[in-house]
Formats: sequence, structure tokens, C-alpha cells
Amino acid sequence: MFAFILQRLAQAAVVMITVAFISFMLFQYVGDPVVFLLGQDATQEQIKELRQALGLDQAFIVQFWHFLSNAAQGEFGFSLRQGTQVSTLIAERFPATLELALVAGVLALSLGIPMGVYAALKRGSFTSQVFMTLSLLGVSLPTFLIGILLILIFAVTLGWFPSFGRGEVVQMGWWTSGLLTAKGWHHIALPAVTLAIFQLTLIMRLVRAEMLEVLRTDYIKFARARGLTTRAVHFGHALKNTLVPVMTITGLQLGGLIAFAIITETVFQWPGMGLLFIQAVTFADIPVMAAYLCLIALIFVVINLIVDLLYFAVDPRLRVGKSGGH
Amino acid sequence: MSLLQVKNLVVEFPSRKGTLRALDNVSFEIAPGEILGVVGESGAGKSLTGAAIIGLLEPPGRVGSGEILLEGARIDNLSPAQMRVIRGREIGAIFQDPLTSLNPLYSVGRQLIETIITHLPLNATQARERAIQLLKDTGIPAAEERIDHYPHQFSGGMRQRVVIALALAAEPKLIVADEPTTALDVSIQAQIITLLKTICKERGAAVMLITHDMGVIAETCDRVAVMYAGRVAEIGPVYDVINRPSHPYTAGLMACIPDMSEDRENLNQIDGAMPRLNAIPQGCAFNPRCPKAIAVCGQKRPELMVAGNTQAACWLHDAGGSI
Amino acid sequence: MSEVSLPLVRATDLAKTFDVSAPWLNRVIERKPRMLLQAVNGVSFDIERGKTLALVGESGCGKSTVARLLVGLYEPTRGGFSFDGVDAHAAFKTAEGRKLRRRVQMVFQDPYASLNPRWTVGDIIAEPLREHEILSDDSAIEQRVSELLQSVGLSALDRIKFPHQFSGGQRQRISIARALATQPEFLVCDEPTSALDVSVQAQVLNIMKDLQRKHGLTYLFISHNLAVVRHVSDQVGVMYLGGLVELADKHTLFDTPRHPYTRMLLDAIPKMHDTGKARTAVAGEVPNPLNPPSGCAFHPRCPHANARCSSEKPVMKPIGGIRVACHAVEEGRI
Amino acid sequence: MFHRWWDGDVGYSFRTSPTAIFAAIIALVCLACAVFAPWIAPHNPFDLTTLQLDNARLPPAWSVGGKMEFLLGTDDQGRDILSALMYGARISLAVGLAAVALSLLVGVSLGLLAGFLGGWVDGLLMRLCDVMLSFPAILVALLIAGVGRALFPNAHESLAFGVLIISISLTGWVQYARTVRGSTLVERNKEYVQAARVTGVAPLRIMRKHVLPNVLGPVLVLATIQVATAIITEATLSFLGVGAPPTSPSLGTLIRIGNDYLFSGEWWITIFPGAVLVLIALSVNLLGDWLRDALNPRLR
Amino acid sequence: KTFKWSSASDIATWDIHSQNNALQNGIHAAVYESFVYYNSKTFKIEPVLATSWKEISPTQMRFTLRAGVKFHDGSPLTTDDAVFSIERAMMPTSNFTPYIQGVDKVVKVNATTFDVISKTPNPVLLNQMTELRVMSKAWAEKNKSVAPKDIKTQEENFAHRNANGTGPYMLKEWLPDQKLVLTQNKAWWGKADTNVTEIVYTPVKAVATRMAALLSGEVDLVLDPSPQDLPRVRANADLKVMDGVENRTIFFGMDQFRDELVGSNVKGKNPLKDVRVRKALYQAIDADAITRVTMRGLGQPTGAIVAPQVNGWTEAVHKRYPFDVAAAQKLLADAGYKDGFEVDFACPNNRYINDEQICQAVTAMWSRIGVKAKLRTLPLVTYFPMIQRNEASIYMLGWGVPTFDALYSLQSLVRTVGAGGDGNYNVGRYSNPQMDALIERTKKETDLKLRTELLTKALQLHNDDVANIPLHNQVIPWAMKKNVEVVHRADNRLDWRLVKVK
Ligand SMILES: Nc1ncnc2c1ncn2[C@@H]1O[C@H](COP(=O)(O)OP(=O)(O)OP(=O)(O)O)[C@@H](O)[C@H]1O
Ligand SMILES: Nc1ncnc2c1ncn2[C@@H]1O[C@H](COP(=O)(O)OP(=O)(O)OP(=O)(O)O)[C@@H](O)[C@H]1O
Ligand SMILES: [Mg+2]
Ligand SMILES: [Mg+2]
Repeated sequence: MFAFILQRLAQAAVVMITVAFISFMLFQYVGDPVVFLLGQDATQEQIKELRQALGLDQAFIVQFWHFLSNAAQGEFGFSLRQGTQVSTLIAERFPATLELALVAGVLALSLGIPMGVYAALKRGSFTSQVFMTLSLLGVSLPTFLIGILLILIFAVTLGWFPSFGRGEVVQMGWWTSGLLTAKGWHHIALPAVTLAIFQLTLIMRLVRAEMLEVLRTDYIKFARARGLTTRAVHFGHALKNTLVPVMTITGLQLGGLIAFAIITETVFQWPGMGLLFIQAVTFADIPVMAAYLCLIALIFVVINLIVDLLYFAVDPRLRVGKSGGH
Repeated sequence: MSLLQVKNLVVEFPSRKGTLRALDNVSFEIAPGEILGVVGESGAGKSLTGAAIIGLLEPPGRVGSGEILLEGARIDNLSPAQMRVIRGREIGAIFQDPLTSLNPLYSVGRQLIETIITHLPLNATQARERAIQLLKDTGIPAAEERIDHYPHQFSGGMRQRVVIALALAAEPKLIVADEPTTALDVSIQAQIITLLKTICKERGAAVMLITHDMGVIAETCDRVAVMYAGRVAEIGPVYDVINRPSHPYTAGLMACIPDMSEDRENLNQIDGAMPRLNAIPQGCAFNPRCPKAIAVCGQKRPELMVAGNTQAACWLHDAGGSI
Repeated sequence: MSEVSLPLVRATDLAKTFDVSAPWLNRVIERKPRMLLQAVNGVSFDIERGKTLALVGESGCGKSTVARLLVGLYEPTRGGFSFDGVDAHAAFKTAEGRKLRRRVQMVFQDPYASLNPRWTVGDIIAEPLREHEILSDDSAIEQRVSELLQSVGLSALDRIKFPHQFSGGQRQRISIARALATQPEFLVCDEPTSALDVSVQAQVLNIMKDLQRKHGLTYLFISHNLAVVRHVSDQVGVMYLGGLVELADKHTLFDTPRHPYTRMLLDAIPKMHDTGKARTAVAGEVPNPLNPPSGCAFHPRCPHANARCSSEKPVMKPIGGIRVACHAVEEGRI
Repeated sequence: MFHRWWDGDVGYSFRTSPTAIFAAIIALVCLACAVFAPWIAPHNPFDLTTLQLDNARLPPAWSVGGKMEFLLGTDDQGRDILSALMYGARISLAVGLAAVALSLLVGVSLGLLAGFLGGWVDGLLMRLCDVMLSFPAILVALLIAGVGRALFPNAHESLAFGVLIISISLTGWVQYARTVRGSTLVERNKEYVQAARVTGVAPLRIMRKHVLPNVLGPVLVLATIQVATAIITEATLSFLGVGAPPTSPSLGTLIRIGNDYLFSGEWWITIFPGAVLVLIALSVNLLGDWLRDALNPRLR
Repeated sequence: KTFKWSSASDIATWDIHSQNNALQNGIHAAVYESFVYYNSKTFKIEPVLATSWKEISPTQMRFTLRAGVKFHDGSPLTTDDAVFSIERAMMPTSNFTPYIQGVDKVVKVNATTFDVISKTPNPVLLNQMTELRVMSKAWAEKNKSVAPKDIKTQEENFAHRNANGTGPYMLKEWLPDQKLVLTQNKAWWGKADTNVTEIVYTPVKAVATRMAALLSGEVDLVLDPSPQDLPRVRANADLKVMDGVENRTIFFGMDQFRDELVGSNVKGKNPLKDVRVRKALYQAIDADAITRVTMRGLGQPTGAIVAPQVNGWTEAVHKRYPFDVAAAQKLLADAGYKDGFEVDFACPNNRYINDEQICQAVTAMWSRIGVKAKLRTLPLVTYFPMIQRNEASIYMLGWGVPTFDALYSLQSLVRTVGAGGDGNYNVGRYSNPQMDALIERTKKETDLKLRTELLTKALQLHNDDVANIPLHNQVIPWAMKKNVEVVHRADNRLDWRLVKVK
């Protein structure tokens, strides 16, 4: 178990260094931040000087090494656009994205799993067909289109929800929360729905497929043969076994939520990391981009680790145990 | 009165090329405490018969006609909820693969207690005691400790014991055991069969033992039914069926089995293969392969008729003398 | 037909160890030792040309591993075997080995998994022909495939069908036809009938015997069904936990089994015609191959075990025309 | 070949599934419109000489101010929306199909190698997959597209499409690799593969001839669904401005362009491409769904 | 009343000398005041913190500071603060170099006056002073914010997130990219014609969302609405649009340096070197149609490279060559390109209003005279470095003139590339000795009238040479609620003293 975690962490480190390297390498080509900093009217000398000052003239590998050694200390340098420590920027934005992803994730899970279970248990019924068709619509509609349509309908035409922003936030130490005020919930509704729809349909389809698979197994048949109640069979036995494989994918999906938030945050001007990233891309703000990507990788790694640990909790086969047979 | 009566049972699978009759007019009875063996080639319909009795036919399979009576009461037309109460309480089941029959995520104790509480008016502690007792009865050493272990921590033979314990948990009157030892090693097989036999004798439960191993049948059963292509070919006391088979198929089957006591260059064989469900020949399903086939075999379907100590579905024994 | 002195197949001290250890990091941190599984541990036997050696034993005792070693699917960890006087294990790797492969073929247990579901039967049987460039001309191949199909009792027209259109017994015959395509001399059959019904099993066994008579084939036949073994074999080797414990002529073995394990196995055979008689089951559990008992592997289940059995590992010794590995037999206790 | 398919189980399940037929018809119509766009489209939206700025933003023919000539109206450059849709679908489909084909090629070969060879090859490739998976698809595509453009600033349309295809397939292959590896691991231990090895067939040939055909089933399903995903990814990238160039707009580009006009009442510029995009994705997804069930023997 | 407004991007810092960015300067102006400011209505320079100024010598200007002005922290404004602030703008980490160009030093004269001394006579000093804002010296010293924060100083100073000016509004809260709140300064020295007590600024990047916010009433004013939405805004009974000509001209530059164009099918020569070709391209563009359709009226077609507010501009240079396809075709034929040619054409896609659409339309227009422009559009991050590497054959550029003097444009855009900002955006590398001579003369000319004539002459020369193809002056629309009253300034910023919400 301990070895397992250690192994995972080592793996995570490798993944993150790779991610950092790739992203850093790619950014070399994304654009030149100096143009922004100095504006259109700068002279070549000024440009050169600033490049030097920022260390942009150093060899790529030197720049990368600097970046890496700083990153190891949680320091990603300064945003070229805002001149603030990247770690501060990210820390400011992180709560917004996390809350959005959480609300969307909870929404997707709390609707997706029951719908998937229903569609599996009532395979072929009208409602489950409706669910399946709707879910296809969910994966066929591009996120940006969903967002814009929601704004058009619920914000502009009906005026029920605000179209952008996070509303009132409550400051709690370094964390800001929009979930403590009614306004905050009001604001999070549309973006969270937009973000959740895609994941919801994926989770629903996944749960349904896995559930159908599990319902066909011998132990379910045997559970029925033992005369257990339908409830016990479906929810005690089938659902739990369904959730084991669903967990991995769901874990990845939740990581995906944070990444997908880029589009949602852009459409709804949600002041999260995705927006920060998109703006960083527009301004070729390399430190911010690199930090963001590393953070995303970290989140993925952490989620994967949690999922693996959950496996240990849920699946006794993985626990090291006194084994009677072989 | 017999415990279980199956009368003219028909099981069908609707398919795109018409409805397939997987079981065709299957009839037999099981007396209380009796062990009935069901043998036959793979695909003969043994498992379907078992599934129909415990009401777990997988859709789209369905009982087309016929009746299943438990202690004289029909159970084939019960609602799912009513049938559920009967399963486990009145009829227990054991399936082929002990590894996959147990939910890997729950300890065997949990699965046992769950079953006991569902059917018997016991509280959790009583149920646990009973579960431990069941495990002991099925020969699991250190049952108090092993009850909290998970299925993967047991060996194949022990798992099958747990499955038997689960099937017996609510003292059912009938146990449908569908190939309980096929997945097990030869040496374990004997242990399990012996256990099943003794424990059922002790509790007076009847058993329907499905297998295609004649040897197992021979040593275990009181009576045996031989199935072929969804029909019962012969049914009767085990000694008679094995030593004096009345149906040519049974005879052929017996001859196929390599015998320990004699040396032969070649085994007897029945040429050809069992027909597919969508191509069951007219008349007796066995007639194209039958060495003793006569004209009527290809035209009229034989029903079970008395043939010595057994009953066989074969025109050769037609007392009415249609030959 | 065969020279008496030289057996066609000779296995000497054949052994195969699998490394089933946990990953390196886990071993280091959890201080777990390397786990080596001795699947086959020093097995020696000869098979005369045209004869059948049967290997019997419980599940997991290493029968299949021996079979795979013989056809070159595994590399032996120790020992080796020769085929027709040639060190086959070394030869499999050389260009010569290709010729050797033609002479050694295998029939697998599962008739459903041993045929590629996407290939026609004709292609399946023709593959060895093409691979070994025995025939290259398409019509000649077709001709040969038809012959092969007919020799296993199928129709030449079945060539164009797919495996799923055949029953289990028919598939097993197709497997045999494929194995026969290169006209091998030695056929390794790993439980070829254990997935089949008795009636189908009889068909397959009969064909195998016919082929042996016609082509002088040599078989290594693996099964745990002693009745079947008795029917097909000339010699029988009994395996227990990776090692041979008794190797004898069929009649000798079945009539006067020496090793206690062999006796137990024979007792466990259901007696068909004495209905209702319970057989004596082999007592105890199958040992864990990762942690085999000390001394004689069978001693925890053996009624004749004594102190020596639990400390000293018996070796195969010729005793009264057979070879057996048992202290009790050696000492004359049984 | 077709006959066997049509008469087989898959064909049967197709004929009896109204959704499948419906989806297939829609997909075929879209495909036909895309393929034959140059012959059936009323205008050629890529031919700049025909564009008249004064025709810009005309509403659909049935509304006030619409012209019959432009059935579904025109966009901001005076392009006929209907024709632009056909040509745009052509580009979207081409990009989607090419991206899927490329990721199929890479993913299937790598998955096959990893599964069949095992050992460090497997370890390495699977770690690579892990790395790719911790990079969300859109991010990768965004980066590649950005880098591609930056690397070849003089690149015009053709290269833009190349970059687009590569960036989409770069994340797509992982799923195929994983699926194929999984099935290969199962398939590799099946006895027919061992039979081939006993015969002495070379590993590469075994992989190609024996394993590959047997692991393609799930991949096929995945590929169908990925076509839809790829089209949407393309659209999203175009929406974010790193996709198809505006002079030869794909559906995504059309939506992006039209997006600016959504609130100004010129809804047709964005709604029609959006609807077509959803329609294509939906029909392909429906087909994939149906195929998944049809190819799954246990659901038959 | 609270006034809520929005535009695309947020400001980067509250440090007034850290970055020179138009939007940021405009927002800073509410909190930090400058010495003088352009009057919002007349666009003449008017006093703010400096009440009067007088030229002591051609290189010395004396300013008198307004009395009774207090910073937000209550401390009074002194000449020390004034001197400190100008010196702060002159520090190496300051980005305000354009506004202190030519300034030699600042000298405190007494408690109410100070002198600005320039190196050479500087006719635009007052214009520069409009953007030099004043910060409290004591406050800066106390809070370690003496030096402006810049990218190179990798440290945040206090002034980055806090502000202490003299302006009509005080910084209350700033959450970057989320929200910026200013509250009214009750103790302000002046009298403002406003009823706004709180200003809330929300940057919203996506234009559709921004417009949605206005339409749904969440904001009162959008500084940069999308032109396409204006008709709808205009049609909305609760909303209105205000527009004005911005001091920014959009034009197309052409590579007139290479002997063979990259990516063209003309080999061995550069067609763009031929004035007839340039003029043909010019006359093929229907600027009116672009203004009418693509820009929806938000453009002022022009033949000049500068906007009307700029010194040197005249009606004459403003006049365009007529749109005439036939003439264009003839010119091309004369130049030997009867069948046209292929040429590379680059445009930004997120810099100017409708930049991408304009370029597409122009591409279509050129295709009608046979010129096949191979259009590529790039985001500004990659676009500007690219054109600065002289990689584009034809490119789009928009040029604003903060000094309101044509020299600023001419020097950057058409002067032969040289030292000190000469030709720094002459990306097409146009070079004409006559033009260079004219520009050099204006640089030194102190006779303002003559100087203006010289500028006009240079502008005319630019037009005769078709050095660039001007298109239009951008017209900037603001969209807002009907109940909002603001003054539209040519520099596209709000005057906080004049905002009213009814
Ligand atoms: N879902 C189904 N659809 C169609 N036919 C089915 C289905 N399930 C079973 N059958 C058919 O019913 C017949 C009887 O099946 P059954 O499982 O009872 O055989 P069995 O005697 O138990 O064989 P085995 O020894 O292999 O377990 C077979 O021919 C089988 O093909
Ligand atoms: N590739 C392998 N890796 C690790 N262990 C293996 C491998 N193959 C076989 N073993 C182990 O070697 C032992 C012998 O296996 P083998 O398959 O030879 O048994 P068997 O006698 O053929 O059993 P069965 O009757 O079940 O086929 C078993 O314990 C098995 O778990
Ligand atoms: Mg069965
Ligand atoms: Mg084996």
C-alpha cells in the first residue's frame, strides 16, 4: 500500500516534469510577450533589453531549468502580464474553478448515476430511451454552444440568471467562496449546468453500460436465486460493483471538468483558472501557462491517486490480506 | 406427493427467425428428499430447466406453456415479488462457477447474513450465529474467523462450500444445483459431491443435480433424467438408466464413456451432433443419429413411455404397438 | 517401425520457474522476497515413436507447462529435451528449428479459443502449409486442406465456413486437422477433450487413435480424466506439484498403483456401474505452489507420511519396472 | 461481402432499428452534401470573386428582406449560408475523419505493440498514455494548434488543416491504444495465437493477421463515436480561433463567426451551422451507439 | 448611484507608472489625477492639478499647483509630490517614457510652483503632461513603492494593489479579472457633474457575454460593444449607443523592400514596388461598402494616414482615391499584371474592430481585379512579432496618435528605418529620401505654423506615393443604458467627472 502510493507519487513526478517540459517547450512558439509589455511603439533596443532582463534570451534548457527548480518550491515566477506572483494569481483563481468544477461534478454525478442506473434497470422503457437520446444530444452539443444558448435563453430573454461572473463571494482566509450566498448560487447555476451537461451524459452512459454488464454476472444471478429483494440486488450488489470501474473514468472526468472549464469560464467570464489561462495564452504569458498546465497535471495525478486509494477501500481483492487459497 | 412437478414445460426464445423452443414438453417430478440427476450434452436444456424452476430465465427466454408446481402449488405464474419469496426460502440454487457466484466486494459473512435475514425471522446476531453454523456444517475450518473473509481469500473448493452454505441458508426444500463441480478439480469434486449429498440427506432437502458427468450421477442420484435437444429422452432410477438404458441415446451415451475396466481399441461413438434449436428434426429429435431408427421415428414425436423400470421417449417401447 | 533404442522424445530434468514477484518497489519497501513459482521441477521421461505418454494430475500441477515447454512456447529454466536425437530446445531458435517445428504440433484444450474466429477453416488449416512453404500453389493447398478435413471426418466443403459455424467437437477436429497439416510426428495434446461432452469426446478420441495407427503419430496426452487416459495411453506419468511422482506402463499403473497419490487419484474416479457407492475423495487441500511443503510435496495429504517424508524430497527411482518417487514405496512400507 | 453483412446479425439489427436507419440516413445525407458540395451547392463560398459585400447578412429567404437566391441567408461576407454549410461540413467531416484515421493508425499500432510485446515497451507506452491523459484534449489541441501556427506563420489553409488534424489525433490515439492493448492482452493468451506461435509464425505477422482483426471490434465502435468527438473538437478549436481559417470556414468557424451576431438578431449565421453540427454529431453518435450494441454478442 | 460598466480586459496594476496602457490609464485617471487633461468636450488642454503654466524659456516651463488638494489618505498635495511623481515616471522601471521624452529634470521652485526642464524645445510637453499623474510621496515612501513596479522587478509593491491619489474616486476593492470597485471621494477638491457614488468595473472577455450583460441589465455601459449588436442596442428602448471618431487610422502596409515577394507567383520582381500596383490595390477597395456593411457605419473612410484631430490633417489629404475597379484593372495592366498575381496577406484577428472581416472583404474585392491575396489571420500575440520580422507582404495596421501630432505617425510608419524610433513600424520598409527629409525638418522646426504645413506636405507625399493604403478611421461606439449620461472622448475613455446615472 505504502509502496503503491510511493510508486504513484514517483510516477506523478515524472508525469509532471514531462508536462512541464512539453508545455514549456511549446510555449516558446506561442508568441512573444515582450511585444505586449512594451507596446507597439517600442524600439528594438528596448525589446532586446527587456528580453535580457526577463531571461528570455537564455538558452531554452537554462530557462527550463530555472523554471523547474523554482516550480519545485511552488514558485512559478511572475506573470508577465500582471507582474504578480503566479502562485498568488493561481491561488486567487483556484477557488472559483474548484467550486465551479465541484458543483458541476456533484450535479453530473448526482444526476448521472441515478439516470444511468435507471436506464440500465429499465432497459428499453420509454423514459430510459429518452434519457439515452438526450444524453446523445449532450455529447453532440459543443460546450460553447450550450453556454451561449443558455445565456441567450436564461439571461437575456428570460432574465432569470445573471450572464456572467461569480456574484458575491465570501472571503475565508485565502479561500473565496461563492457558495455561501444566494447570489453566488444564482451566478453559478448557468456555468455549472453548462459544464455538467457533457460529463453528466458521459457518466450516465458509463453507469448504464457497466450496470448492464454487472447485471449479467453470475453473482447477481446467484443473489437473485437466493431470493434477495430486488432493491438489495440492484442497489446493494449491482450498484456497488458498477461503481468500481465507474470510479476510474469518473475520476478522469472530474479532472476533465477542471480542464473543460476553460471554455465555460470564457463564455461566462467566470474568474477561474481557465479564464486566467486563456488570457495568458492571448498575452503569451508563459509562466502562467506553464503553472496552469502543471497544476492541471497535478490535479489529474491527485485524482488518480485518490481513485486508486478508493479502490483499496471498496475492493477487498486489492487489500493485502491473509489469503486462504491461491 | 411429489415436491416438485414439472408438467409439459416449454421454454421459448423469440428470435428474428421465429420462436425457438429450447425446452419442449419437459415433464418430471422430484419427491421430497430425492436426488434427481439431469444429464445430457451441452445445450440439451439442462440449465434452462433449472432456471425455469427457480424463475430466473433470462429474457427474452420465457415459459411458453406447461406448469411448474411446488408442493402442488403452481409457481410458474407467480409475480416476480411472490417468486422472490420462494427463491432461497423454498428453492435454493447452486451454480457452476464458485468464483463468480459470490460478490467479490462483500465478505462471505455479509452475504450469508443478508440471505438469512431476508428469509428467516432472525436478528443480526442470530443470523450471524446461524451463518457460522452453516459454514461449519459445510466443512469450513475456523468458521468464526473465516466468516469475515472475502471470497477471493478462499480456494475454489471452499468457495463452492460457501455457495452451498448460501443455498442452504434458509433451509429450502429443493436445491437446484447446476453443474456444481464442473469448474473444480477432480479431487475436490468428490469432496463437494459428498458434502452436497450428506447435507441434503441430513436436512431432507431434495436436489436437482444438473451435470453432464455420468460418473457423478451414478454415485449420487436416486433417479436420473437424460435430456436431448430440449426434451427428456429417458427418466428412471439411476441404476436402470445406466446399466439397462432403454433409449438408444442413453445407450449410446453410456457406451461413449471410456470404461476403466475394459480395453478397447475404439470407443463406441454416436455419429453426428445434437441438432441446433432451429433445426430439430421431425419426429424423434434423435432419429437421424439413431442406429435403431424406424420409420415412425422420423414422423411422430414419441412421448415418455414405460420401458422396463424407466420411462423413455422412444417408439421402440411403444406399448400401444405402433411398430 | 521405430528403432527400439532411441525414443523420439526425451525430456531430461525439465524445469520451468515463473517469476511472480511483486514489482521491485513493493518488494523493497514491504520487504517481500522474490516469489518464484516452480511450475515444473525436474521432469524426465521418454516417449517411444508411435506411442502415447499421458500426463495426469490435479489442476495446477504443471501439465500444461510441460506441454508448452515441449512445443517451444516456453523456454525451460533448466534441463531440456531432445527430439529424434536433436536438442530441440536449442534447435527451435535456429533456422533448422523451423523444420523441427513442422514435426512437433499441438492441439489445445479449448475448441472455442483455439481457432481464430475471423479466419475461414480453410485459411486456418492452410496457415502452417504456407508458413512452412510446404505448398505454395493455391489449388494444391486447397487440395491438401480438403484431404485434411476429410481425414478428421469433416467435409471438404467446410473449408469456406467460419469456426463459429461448427460445434465444439467439430472445432476440435479442425484443430487436429491444422496440427496435422505439416505432417508432424509428435503431437502434444493438452486436454483436447476436457471441454467436450462424452459423446463428442468419443468421436475425437477415436479420430486421434485412428490417426496414430495410420501415421504412426507419437502423442503426449494431457488429461485429468483417468478413464480417458486409460483409453488412449501406453504410458502414464502422474504429476504432483510440478514433479513426476510415478511413471509407468498403463496397465501396471492402473492395476498396481504404487505412489499414494496415484492411489488416491484412482480411488477418486467415480464408479459408473456401482451406482450409489461413494468414492473416496482425496483428502485435504491442494497445496500452494508458491509455498510448497517441505520434503515430499504430497506428505501433508499422505496417509503414509513419516518424518522422512516431511524433510527429504524423494526422487524418481526405478522400482519394479516402473519409476516412482516415494520414500514409503522405496522403503517398502507400501 | 455486403450481402454477408446485410444478411448477418449486424445487418438484421440494423434493419430492425429505426434509430439506426434514421441516423444512417441523416449521416448519409450530410456526407453526400459534403462530398458533392461543389456540384450541388448553389454558390461557391470559397470563390471570393462572387462575394458581394452588399449581400452580407441577408436573412433566410422566407423572412423579410431575404432573397430566394440565398435560401438560408448570408453571412457577414455575403456568403450563401446554405453553400457555406455544405462546404463547411465537407471540411469538418474531412478533418474529423482524417483525425480519427490518424489516431486509429497510431493508437492501434501502439496498443498492439504494447499488448503483444509487454515488458518495458508496454510500460513505456502506458506511461506515455498516462501523460497524455493528464493533458486534457482541448489543451493539447490548443497548444499544438498554437505552436503549429507559430512555427509556420506563412502557412495557409492546407497547413492549418494539417495542424488541426494532428492536434486532434494527438489526444485521440490514447483511447485506441488503451482499448487495443486491453483486448490484445486477452487475445494474446488465446490458444489460436499460441497455435500460430507453435507453427512458427513470426510475431509481427501474428499481430497483424491474428490479433489485429480480433481486437478491432471495440475500436470500431470507439472510432465511430470519436468521429463525432473530433468534429466537435474541431468546432471548439475553431470557436477558440485556432481552427479552420475564415476564408474556408468549417462548421466550427461558421459558428464562431456567427456567434458575434447572435444577439444582434442575425441568428441564422450561427444557428444553421450549429444545427448541422449537432445533427452530424448526433447521427454519428447514434450510429456508434447502435453499432456498440449490435457488435456486442451478449446484447443480441 | 452605482455605475456598472464593462469592457474586455482588466487592468494589470494600480501602479500608475508601471504600464502604459490606454484602458488602464483611463481608469487610473479616476483615482490619480494628472497636471492637465484634455477637456472631454473640446479636447483642449485644461488645468487639473496644475492651475497655470508658463514658458520661462523654450526649454523651461513653470507650473503652479492647485491649492487645497488632499490625497485620499488626507494628506495635502505638495510640490514635493508633484516633483516626486514626475521623477517616478522617469525612473528606469517606469513605462511612461513616451510621456517624459525630452524631459531633462523637474525642479521645485517653491511651495506652489515647480519647473519642468527639457533638453530641447518641446512643443508637445503639455500634451505629455496629460498622462503624468500624481502620487503621494510620503505614502509611496512609507509603503515601499517609490519605484514603479515593472516586470523586471520581480516584486509586488504596495502601489500595485492599493492606490492613494487625489482624484474624484477612491479605490475600494480590486479582484483582478473579476471586479473593480471605486467609491466617491467626498473630499475631492473639484465639483463634479455626477451623481455616481460607486463605480463597479467588470471585465468580461467574451463579447457575446458582455453584450448579454448589458441586454440583461447587469451592467450600465459597455465600452467596447460588438458592432454587430449595435442595431439591436439601438432598437432597444432602454439602451442607446454613443459613438465618436477615434484617433486611430486603419491601413494596409505593403512590402516595398524585397526584390521578390515570399509566397507570390511573381518571380524576380516585387509588384508592390510599383506605385501603379499599389494604387490599383487602393482603388479596388470599396471603403464605403466596408464602412457601411462590415463596420455598420462605425468607420470614417479616409485617404490620410492620420485622423482629423491630428495636427497636419487637412480635407485634402483626407480625400480618397475613388473606388474604381476599371481604373484599378487598367493600372494593373499598365504595370504588366494584366492577369493579376498572388500575394501574401496577413491580418490580426483580435486587435481592431472587425479586423478579420475587413480583411476578408478586401480579399474578395482584390480578387475582382485578379489579385489573389492569400489571407492569413493571426491573434495579436503572434501577429505583431511576425510583421515586425517583415514577414508579411501586405499587412493590416491601425495607428493611433496619442500626441495628436502627425509626426508621431510619419516617423514610425514611413520614415526609412533608422535609429531612435525612426520607421519602427515601417514594416513594409517604404523608403523615400524626400519623405525622410521632410520628417527630419519637422522634427526640428519650432515655427508651429510652418511645421504644420510640413506635416501636411508629408501626408500628401504619402498619399501620392501610396506608401500605405489607408482605409478608415475607427469610430468607437459605446453602448449603454438610456439613463446613463457620459461624454464620448476621442481617446476612448470615460471622464469620471461627467458620468451620470438618472
Ligand atoms: N438467450 C438465449 N437465446 C437463444 N437461445 C438460448 C439462450 N439461452 C440458451 N439458449 C439455448 O437453449 C438451449 C439450452 O441451453 P442450456 O443452457 O439449458 O444448456 P445446458 O444443457 O445447460 O448446456 P451446458 O451443459 O453447456 O450448460 C441451448 O441450445 C442454447 O443455445
Ligand atoms: N505464465 C505463467 N506465469 C506464472 N505462473 C504460471 C504461468 N503459467 C502457469 N503458471 C503456474 O504454474 C503452475 C502450473 O500450471 P499449469 O498450467 O502447467 O497447470 P496444469 O496442470 O496444466 O493445470 P490445469 O489442469 O488447470 O490446466 C500453476 O500454479 C500456474 O499458476
Ligand atoms: Mg448449463
Ligand atoms: Mg492445463
